[in-house]
Amino acid sequence: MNWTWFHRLGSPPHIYRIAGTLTPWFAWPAGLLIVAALYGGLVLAPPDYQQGEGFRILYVHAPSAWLAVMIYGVMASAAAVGLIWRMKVAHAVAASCAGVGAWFTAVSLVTGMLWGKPMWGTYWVWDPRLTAQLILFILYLGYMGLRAGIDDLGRADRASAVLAIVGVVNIPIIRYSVEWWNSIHQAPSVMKMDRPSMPLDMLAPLLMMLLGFTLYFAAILLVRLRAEILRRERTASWIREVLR
Amino acid sequence: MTVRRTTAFSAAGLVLTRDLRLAVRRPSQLIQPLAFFAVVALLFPLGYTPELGKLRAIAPGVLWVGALLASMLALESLFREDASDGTLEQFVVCGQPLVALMAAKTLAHWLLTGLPLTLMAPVLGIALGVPVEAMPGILFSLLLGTVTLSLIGAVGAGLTLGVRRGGVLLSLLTLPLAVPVLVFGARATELAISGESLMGPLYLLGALAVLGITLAPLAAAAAVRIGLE
Amino acid sequence: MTVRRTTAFSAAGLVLTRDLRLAVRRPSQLIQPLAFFAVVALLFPLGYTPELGKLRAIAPGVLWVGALLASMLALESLFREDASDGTLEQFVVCGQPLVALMAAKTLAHWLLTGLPLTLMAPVLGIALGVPVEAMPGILFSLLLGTVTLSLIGAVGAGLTLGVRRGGVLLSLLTLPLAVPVLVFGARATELAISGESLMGPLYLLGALAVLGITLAPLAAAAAVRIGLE
Amino acid sequence: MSELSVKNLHVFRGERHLLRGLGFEVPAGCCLQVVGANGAGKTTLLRVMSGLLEAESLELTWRGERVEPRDPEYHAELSYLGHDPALKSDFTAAENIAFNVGLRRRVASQDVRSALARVSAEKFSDRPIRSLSAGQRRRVALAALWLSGTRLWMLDEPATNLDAAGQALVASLIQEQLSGGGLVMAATHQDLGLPAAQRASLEIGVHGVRT
Amino acid sequence: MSELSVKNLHVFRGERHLLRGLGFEVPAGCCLQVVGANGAGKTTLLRVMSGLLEAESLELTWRGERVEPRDPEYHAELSYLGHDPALKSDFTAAENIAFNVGLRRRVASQDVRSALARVSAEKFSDRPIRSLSAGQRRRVALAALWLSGTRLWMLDEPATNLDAAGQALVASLIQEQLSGGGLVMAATHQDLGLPAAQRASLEIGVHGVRT
Ligand code: HEM
Ligand SMILES: Nc1ncnc2c1ncn2[C@@H]1O[C@H](COP(=O)(O)OP(=O)(O)OP(=O)(O)O)[C@@H](O)[C@H]1O
Ligand SMILES: Nc1ncnc2c1ncn2[C@@H]1O[C@H](COP(=O)(O)OP(=O)(O)OP(=O)(O)O)[C@@H](O)[C@H]1O
Ligand SMILES: [Mg+2]
Ligand SMILES: [Mg+2]
Repeated sequence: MNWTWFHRLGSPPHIYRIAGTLTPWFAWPAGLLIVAALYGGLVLAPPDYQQGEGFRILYVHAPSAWLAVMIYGVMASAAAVGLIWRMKVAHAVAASCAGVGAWFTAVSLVTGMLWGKPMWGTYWVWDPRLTAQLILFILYLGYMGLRAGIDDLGRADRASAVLAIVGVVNIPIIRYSVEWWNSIHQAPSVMKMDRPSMPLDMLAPLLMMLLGFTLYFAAILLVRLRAEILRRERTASWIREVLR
Repeated sequence: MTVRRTTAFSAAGLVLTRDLRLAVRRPSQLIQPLAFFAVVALLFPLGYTPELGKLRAIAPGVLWVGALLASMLALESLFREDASDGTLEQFVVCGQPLVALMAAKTLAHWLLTGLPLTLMAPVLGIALGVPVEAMPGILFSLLLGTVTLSLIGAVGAGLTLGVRRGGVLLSLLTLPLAVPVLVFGARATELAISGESLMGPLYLLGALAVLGITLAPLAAAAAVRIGLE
Repeated sequence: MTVRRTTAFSAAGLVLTRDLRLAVRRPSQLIQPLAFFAVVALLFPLGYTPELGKLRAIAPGVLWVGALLASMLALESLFREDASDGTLEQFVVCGQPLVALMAAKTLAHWLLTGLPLTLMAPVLGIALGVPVEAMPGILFSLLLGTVTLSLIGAVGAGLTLGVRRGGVLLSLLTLPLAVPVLVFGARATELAISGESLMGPLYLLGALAVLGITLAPLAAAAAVRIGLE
Repeated sequence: MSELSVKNLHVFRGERHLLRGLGFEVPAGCCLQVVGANGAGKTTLLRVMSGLLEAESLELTWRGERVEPRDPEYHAELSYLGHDPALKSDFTAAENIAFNVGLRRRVASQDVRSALARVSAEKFSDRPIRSLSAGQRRRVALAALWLSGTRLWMLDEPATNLDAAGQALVASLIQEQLSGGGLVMAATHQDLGLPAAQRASLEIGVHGVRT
Repeated sequence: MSELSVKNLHVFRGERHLLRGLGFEVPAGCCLQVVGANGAGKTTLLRVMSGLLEAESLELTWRGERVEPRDPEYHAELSYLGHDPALKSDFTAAENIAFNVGLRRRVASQDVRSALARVSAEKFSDRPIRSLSAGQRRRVALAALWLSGTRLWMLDEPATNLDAAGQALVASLIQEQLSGGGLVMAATHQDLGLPAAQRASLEIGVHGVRT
């Protein structure tokens, strides 16, 4: 099988250009969707009959929580591609994912904690989802710490790729185990995340927000990827052409 | 001189016996993780309460967290010396499958820390008010759990090879991965203490160990190769 | 070239700024003890129970055991790197009082781990169900306690220089010395949580810190000299 | 045909394109002495050839076949002696040799003794490595190299720390390896005193300029 | 009178009585080259003289006064360059020199630059040590030694890892130190090419001393 197309696709100058062209195509819809969803969520949606206005933090909280997990998947897949096919661009993608993923995780944690104070009277409970999210955050930190700890770029790429892959094997196991841990301990489960039905005027903005966040992630990933490629290839001759 | 090549199997055996002999040369090494375990487990009640009844409730957590931390601390030295004196380089160029050598090193680590920790646990358990009937269950669950901990740790130690002052980073990488072991292990211990059947968590611990045995040496070998560059 | 000799004071300043700059070169190293502290604090609820009410009772122990371990793990690297690259030899022959240089290194270690750990503790306290009113007391007792821990650790790190597998041995040497800190510290935290006056244990912690500041650098310098031989 | 041939070797270190399209051949019974100023890339070259460092590109032919530098079959015939000679400070010289060579081939204890005799290290063969001087350790490492019986030796500054007798020893070990049909690549600043027919030299450094 | 004089030096290593009643004198402007086979005790001697290793007995006279080898005043005039040259791998060459020399004396940044120029290390003066080759690191260590401006140098195999130009550099640094009235004790197998008037040599054998 002829793989040249694959490698041409993965060549840094090529990706750099494609990423530049694609960014606005993600950024604009993301912006529009987020604004619309904010309007829908903060203005149009009725206050929750139990939680009052406080529930509106959900529109930031839930999408960032979902994205945090999704981005880890993207990161690990990119790392695996980089490790197996020795594609430098894939490593650059993984490296660009980590910061964004950690950031979304942090946002979901902080918004959750801020919400928790009025809802449960405390910033933190050891609920399985919360715990799993916290562990995810630590995994991100570990990944970034490992990357920062190794000077040589190629070595950092490959070592962190191994870690990302090990982590992705573990995440479902960790989720399952904390789920199991708490269900046995029968903690006072205050957090009711899987409510059976949500009125459409509440749900629609949430889904829009999710889509908007995803597109926003794609856009920011492309931007960071370009920066990462520039950093990595700063001595290559094509850079001079691009920057001219 | 007729030159007969060493098989992968006996090369791994050589690595294992070497690590064990090195440890025997310095017996203090054998005692260290144990003493550490003891100190943590005993320090803990010091800051909490001397009542055995209350202590029994926290015993599973203390035993498992103690074993986890002791085994993790000993991990740091798993590859450090081999890396700095050039042994790992020789492992890579000696023509033997690195996976086998890594598996041997992990086994040695378990025999030198995980196993003694397990055998030590009943003593500490008694100090924490755990009834004697619970001991077989605790022993067995620790036996399974420490194997997995050593395996996870080997991957982490391989990954942090090239990292200066990697000690803290190593724990940061491995501890989250060890969460399932801790959860199932502590649960098994709890069931053992309350006299119920602990087969459920034991099966899960066994499954984790099997998964670790199949995957971890591969990942550790890859990590070591990368770390040496 | 007019050669002006460096005073002992500015030599110590140089050692301090160098250690701080080395740490800033790798900012991840600054975060790692914090993250490790968080992970240890996370392990206890996982091993014990998620109920905040019950967790609050063990919170003092968890906080102090976590701070102790984090500070000690980071300490191991304090001397190991300097020993293996020959820096400690130069400290001995540079004509400056070794005690001053050791004190500077210890101070750097505290600024890089003890202080951030202290500032981090309230966050973990919240996760363990500690009421907000207890935070000032916890902060203050950790502030005093971590100073002593760094000092004790420096002596231990110096002692284990010549010894292989320093890590665990280091903890062994330092843990018994650290027990009083842990006991008084946990007691102070407990009193802070229950809203009582914690002046008693605080005074004791302060006394330990003063004792450490006067004796530990001397002991560390002697230990380093011996370790190098 | 040459037993070892290398084409199109490119290596980057950091951002520098250190080795650019290097190619060379080493026939059986020949020692290729790698020379070049400090920082030219001698260590880098030897590590790449031993599969310890990844090259950007490398076409390596060993005994007529294309191999990867990480191929276990290739490694089985190769010894690498770098700056750190893989000696455990708690083991005696003899134990270290038995272990290090044992990873590759079966060794009997009289093999170890004869190896130690070959490098005049009998006197300290039963002392732990930690109590040996720098030059004594080097001799132990050379004994392990000699005993391993591999066909291809990669030596990075093998004569470091050695006295005059030790330097002569290195030369005679290389000589012996060559007359047995072996190959040697050595990065050293020392004159090995080999006959012209057994010696080739590769100078690097011309290409090692900044991009 | 000789600036440095040693009498009655006895050192044990492990169970062996390595140096037995050694005595020697080094006048100002003279280099004492310590020679001897591997394991003779050269490193041991230099470490004892630098106060890094305890001797069984030692009568040390420095500039006419009896001193302990751990005396800070004596250390202030002494530099020791051993196998590990105290370079932090995360710092650049220039930073390392500024720090290592700064422990002893004030240094301005142009001092550091001139020191790096003295050892032809300008090219890599701003690269972190971890990315330098073995010989490049050695040059950085030599620059720090040169800049420290101490009167007494203790050099243990200073030319290790250096290419031909580097070896000449070591000789010229020693030369410069001697002509400034300094003293050098060097354990090396290399010929330093010093004029006979500036050179003394001390041979230590495996069983005691032959002078
Ligand atoms: C630190 C505190 C919190 C954390 C770490 C957290 C974490 C998460 C995570 C990980 C998800 C995604 C769920 C999944 O699919 O696995 C999520 C969703 C959600 N969270 Fe939170 N949460 C926190 C606090 C809260 C609070 C206080 C509330 C409200 C009472 C809340 C309500 C929700 C809802 C309604 C969803 C979306 C619906 C669902 O996925 O079932 N969360 N949160
Ligand atoms: N820690 C130790 N314990 C016991 N003996 C030791 C120890 N260190 C060194 N020796 C022995 O002391 C002797 C002198 O060692 P030293 O390192 O001084 O030799 P050297 O002359 O520097 O040799 P080289 O040229 O190989 O560097 C050697 O025979 C060595 O084996
Ligand atoms: N990790 C690294 N990152 C960046 N550059 C490096 C790294 N390691 C080495 N180099 C550079 O690569 C070049 C070659 O280094 P190498 O160690 O191969 O040199 P060498 O020829 O062995 O020199 P020496 O004679 O000093 O041992 C040097 O200029 C060095 O600065
Ligand atoms: Mg080299
Ligand atoms: Mg020596």
